[in-house]
Amino acid sequence: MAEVSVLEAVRMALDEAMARDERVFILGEDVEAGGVFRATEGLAAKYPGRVIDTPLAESSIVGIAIGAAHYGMRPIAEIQFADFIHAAFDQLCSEASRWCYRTKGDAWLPLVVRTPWGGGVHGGQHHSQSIEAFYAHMPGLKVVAPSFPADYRSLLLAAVEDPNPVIFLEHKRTYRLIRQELNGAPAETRIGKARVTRRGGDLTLYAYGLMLHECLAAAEELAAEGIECTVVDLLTLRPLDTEAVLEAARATGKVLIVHEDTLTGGFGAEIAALIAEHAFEYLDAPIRRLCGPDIPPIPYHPAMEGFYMPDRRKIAAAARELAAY
Amino acid sequence: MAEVSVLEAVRMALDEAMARDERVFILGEDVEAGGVFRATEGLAAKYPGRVIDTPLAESSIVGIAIGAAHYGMRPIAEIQFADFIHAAFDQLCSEASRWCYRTKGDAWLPLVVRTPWGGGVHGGQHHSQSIEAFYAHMPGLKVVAPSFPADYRSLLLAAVEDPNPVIFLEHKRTYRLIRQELNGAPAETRIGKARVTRRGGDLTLYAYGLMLHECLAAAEELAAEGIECTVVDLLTLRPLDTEAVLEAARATGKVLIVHEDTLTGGFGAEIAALIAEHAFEYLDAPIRRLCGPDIPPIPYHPAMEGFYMPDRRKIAAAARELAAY
Amino acid sequence: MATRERTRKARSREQRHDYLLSEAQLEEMYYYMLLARRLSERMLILNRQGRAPFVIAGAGQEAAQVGAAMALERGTDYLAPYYRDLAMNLVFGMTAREAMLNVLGKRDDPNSYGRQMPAHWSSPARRIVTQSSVVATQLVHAVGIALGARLRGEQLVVMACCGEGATSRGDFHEALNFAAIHRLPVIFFVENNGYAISERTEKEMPVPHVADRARAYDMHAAIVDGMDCVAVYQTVKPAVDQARRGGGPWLIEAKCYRLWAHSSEDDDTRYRPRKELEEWAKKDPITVFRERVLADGIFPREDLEEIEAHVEEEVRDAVEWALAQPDPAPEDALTHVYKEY
Amino acid sequence: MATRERTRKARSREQRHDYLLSEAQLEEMYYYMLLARRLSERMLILNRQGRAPFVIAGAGQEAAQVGAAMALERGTDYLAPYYRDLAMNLVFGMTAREAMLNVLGKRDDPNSYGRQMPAHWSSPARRIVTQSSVVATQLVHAVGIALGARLRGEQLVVMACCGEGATSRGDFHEALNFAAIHRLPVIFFVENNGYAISERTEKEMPVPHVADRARAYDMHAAIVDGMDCVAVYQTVKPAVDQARRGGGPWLIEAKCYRLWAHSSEDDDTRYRPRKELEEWAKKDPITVFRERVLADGIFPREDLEEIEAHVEEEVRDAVEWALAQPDPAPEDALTHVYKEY
Ligand SMILES: Cc1ncc(C[n+]2csc(CCOP(=O)(O)OP(=O)(O)O)c2C)c(N)n1
Ligand SMILES: Cc1ncc(C[n+]2csc(CCOP(=O)(O)OP(=O)(O)O)c2C)c(N)n1
Ligand SMILES: [Mg+2]
Ligand SMILES: [Mg+2]
Repeated sequence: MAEVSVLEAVRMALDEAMARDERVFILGEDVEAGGVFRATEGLAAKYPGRVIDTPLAESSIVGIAIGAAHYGMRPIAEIQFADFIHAAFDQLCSEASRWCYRTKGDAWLPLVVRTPWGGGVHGGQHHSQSIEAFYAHMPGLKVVAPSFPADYRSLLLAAVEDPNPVIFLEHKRTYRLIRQELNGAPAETRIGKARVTRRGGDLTLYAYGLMLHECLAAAEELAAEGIECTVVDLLTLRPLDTEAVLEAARATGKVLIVHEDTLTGGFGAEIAALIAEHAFEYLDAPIRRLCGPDIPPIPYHPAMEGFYMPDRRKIAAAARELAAY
Repeated sequence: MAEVSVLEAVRMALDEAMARDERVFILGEDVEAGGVFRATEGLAAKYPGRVIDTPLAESSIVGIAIGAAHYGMRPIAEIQFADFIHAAFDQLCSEASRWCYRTKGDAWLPLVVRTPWGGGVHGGQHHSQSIEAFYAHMPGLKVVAPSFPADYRSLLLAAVEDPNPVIFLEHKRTYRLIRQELNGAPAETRIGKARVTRRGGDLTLYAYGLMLHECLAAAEELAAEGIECTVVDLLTLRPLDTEAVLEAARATGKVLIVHEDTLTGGFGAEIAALIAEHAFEYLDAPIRRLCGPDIPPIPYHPAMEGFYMPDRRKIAAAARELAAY
Repeated sequence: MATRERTRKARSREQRHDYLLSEAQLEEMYYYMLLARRLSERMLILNRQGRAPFVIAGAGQEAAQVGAAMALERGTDYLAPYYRDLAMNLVFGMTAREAMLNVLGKRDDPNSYGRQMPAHWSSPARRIVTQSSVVATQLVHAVGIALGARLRGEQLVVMACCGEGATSRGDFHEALNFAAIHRLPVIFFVENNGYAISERTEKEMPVPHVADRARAYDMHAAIVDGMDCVAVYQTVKPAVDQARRGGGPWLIEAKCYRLWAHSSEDDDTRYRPRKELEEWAKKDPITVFRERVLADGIFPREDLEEIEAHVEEEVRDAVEWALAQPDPAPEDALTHVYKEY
Repeated sequence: MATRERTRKARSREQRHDYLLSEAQLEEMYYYMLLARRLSERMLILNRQGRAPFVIAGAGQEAAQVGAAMALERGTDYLAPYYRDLAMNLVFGMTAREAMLNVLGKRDDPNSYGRQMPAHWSSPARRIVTQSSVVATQLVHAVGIALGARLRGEQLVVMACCGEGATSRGDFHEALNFAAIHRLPVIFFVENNGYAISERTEKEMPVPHVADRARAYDMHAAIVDGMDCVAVYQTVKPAVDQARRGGGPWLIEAKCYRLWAHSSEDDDTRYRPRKELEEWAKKDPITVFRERVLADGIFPREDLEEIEAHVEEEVRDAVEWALAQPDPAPEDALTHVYKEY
């Protein structure tokens, strides 16, 4: 089998999920024509009536998916860009997140909301943002943000099978950039599990999405200098694999948390707080975060975008400093 | 001057702001009749035409306030309960937060969004929530959450004068509960400043809103046992007074962060992360957070609500443990 | 249950009216309206006694609710109610005891097991859809249920309810737009009680009738006197039948009135003239119904009195029973954040 | 500027048509439509050359845009445009050079200084309101501006623009509802180009015309041929005048067509039949306008050619000049998160 891109992995998973289970259907803007990133290409023809173009109205895309999931279907809603999910914040946080809780399990929502996120594509203020911190803060939601094609495939299938609402984040910069031979590739099939992608004794890097790849590149560079990094691919942000997070921190004593999202109140703060509480005795250095600066993300011009985005160079620099601490 | 409740302080500030500046007006649901908490009582009669009932539509309440602020007015929008602000998440995060940034200061929004938040009033799932973490994560917004009447008054006036969008959080449980003689009371007039409300060398408690009062009560109890606490009233969550946060942590070496909101990804994570990075060398113990459990907040029944809410007893217990570390 | 017996008795009498309803159904109407009202009254008393922190009720809207709910097929159709719809839920099978568990936030309240405020209904088995306090969100859920049923090939109708105030929200527009595009079998049933808390409808909408809003979607619409249970049924039933056959969604506006304050927290004297209230109180849907069926000679007075006695007893039993039921344990708060699988 | 001279010249000629527009205005129309088109063409070329990462344009919608914008009072009225409205912005005073700075994300682009994607307009001095990529949010801002002006006692009109796809969003409903309740002077100008990216209007709405949506608000509405600049002006102008006098808001739908793909990222062959495109291309608003004024003998051909030459030169100059302007420095990203005071 040839190498598969992130985008192809997503499309494969959608196809498999629809083939497997008649209850699965897709709704969203432009999905019949294949979607603006072509993630649903070919599916409308293959599964007639099960790929449904919606009006341009995100709150209802999620709300209708909620209703259909409650009824017993397994909707996969696509939000065209993660930046536009905010109109559905109310439906996700006030409704979907607590459907099961408020009925004490009498009702539940096997619901997936897929959406492309992240910067590095010159998308400017509203086609670049990281949204994970908002939704990973909400108990009752699950938030998945893979990095490798094999995980995209397996975790999207897992999300469809999960009886809970899952926000499935697809890093749009990696759609075509990251490829992987699926045969034999490690693939996490359980939502809620992180993976140690690389082991090294000097410090731990935590990341997800595009940044995971930047961390791996930085780790490679650092290894050449004799600095050995553990790299943790978080995969699921909620529920977080706290054991994996803490274990790595305890093993290396130094940690660097990386994300594209802005620093203050970003998801990295939670990782830092967890470690500062539960791995405190093992720490040999301050907990470092390398994140987007605190500006409304992300400026359009490539020069400013590059300035905003963390990357392998900045990661390596921060890691070097930390290793020397 | 007699003691003034939080609610009266808010009403006084609204009155003063309207008297001072003709551009100030109020819009929201039921505000003409005084609002469900009576914060705007009497103002519609006193300032004819400047207190405007809106339809039940939060996105437009904020969006219309944005337009009016852009035009040069100074709108104060009321969202009846913080739990209902989420329909305006898009308007707040995609628009208001970046109006100034995306025009590089050519345009700006002197806009205040007031809203009652917090638990302890048997409000159940949608009349109890903490929303600060979502909005304090967004650069370009300011988030203010006072605890004492004098600060409510002075900071609401400051919010009205601020040319930036300010989310002004009023803890509804304290509306009538907390009273203060305003004459001579310390009143913070600058958004972005925290206050050390009590000084003690053993550990620092961080809080805001109702929890600040619970922390003070716990500190009192602990003092009787010989445990001396510093209590930091954060007042503004964004922009955060990081210096004050770090100074207290450095001085005491032990910290306990308290909030009502759910633990994971709550605002306390940011406080913890800051301290773990910038006061690391001074720490004598793990950074502790005492927060709501990770369930969709907040269950209705008083027994479960009490279980959910942090309070002076739980704070004192956690502080005792920390002091003994 | 006593009602069932009466129902059978009534059915045997010959029809001598033009209500297009059997006498059994008319009895049912009276029974449910009265039960809802009496339950609500008791809830308010419990609130004043400090035993129920919060009460929100549908007094004045019982005719609208019962007439509409009876037009649905219980067991098949879905109900996405709003907080005032106690009477609808009773029609859909919720018992008086359950309603009392609900207002007390008891451990075994099937609506939310003490997790939500009272009057946030749920009963999946009865096809009553859980809802939050956030108004209008349920309208979109209803559309999703109808879409799901369409995809699976099940013929059913979904009734989504809200107040007129809720129709100003974006979700209302998005729900109606989608339902109309796909001609889904959804009945949007709006109980226009003239107020959204303190705000009169003039502040909420630029049109005299909520039903006018349907024009933006070329949607079937009807306005009905919501104080007249029979009229409501007669309006909603054909709409439900037509929607079931694929005729597309409806917006039905029931003109009614909120006879009480917004909730136990509200003081409506601040904004509502007593005179207006008194005028409307004369149209109380339950007394009007009673007088009318008596005047039309549908039932002998004893039949009504029998229902009334039965309702009194049912409510008394429900209160007593529910008060004795266990409260949730504090740590019950922790379960079911996620569905296990 | 050369146009101004021609304008004066034109004014001196006697009126010999029924356009209800001076010849100066007609020249202006042609000039702005053409300038917008030629600028957009050059933007696409810059995109293909790798110099502009993203282009989104209004080809096919120039008549609608210019006709509508010219009906406003520049300096007094507010424009809340959407991304396709380059031509409107030109009418409101944006220069060709500024438009080119914008598409290149240059440091001195007055729209957003390289912070937003291109075609996110802003110019407070010209009363052009900043907007995001999130469609329909600007409709509510427009209502707020109108409310602010009403409170301050300034008489002005706000024009809020969007595509037909945007009218499905909740914010559209909330904006129209509020504007109609308060009879605010807002013109909701919808450029219905038949598509929301790949979706035809049938998937977006249950009514044939966006204008039908106005009925839910008892709002004045009009449909106009958006390929005819004169007709658009003649429709919008009286509406603007009436709104200015306190007559309440309008919803005006201009039927037009997107002659190009959605954006430089879009491949419209996936969903749009070439035949349809060809049919519409024949109605290109610029060529149609040109032929018509020539046929009606409004201007001598040389006048038009003079405008065309002028536009060519203006665009050439703008591109050359803008390319030579400085890019933002990387750390420019950090400023103006908050307004200092
Ligand atoms: C989104 C949202 N905003 C505000 C509220 C607070 N609130 C509860 S009921 C209500 C009025 C609702 O009026 P209407 O829809 O007419 O229903 P009624 O109460 O009159 O039956 C308001 C403003 C809410 N529950 N949800
Ligand atoms: C809230 C939101 N959802 C999705 C998008 C992505 N998007 C950009 S333009 C567009 C179609 C808009 O169609 P229409 O309003 O008809 O305007 P047109 O592009 O046809 O001029 C979509 C879906 C967006 N910008 N904003
Ligand atoms: Mg009402
Ligand atoms: Mg369009």
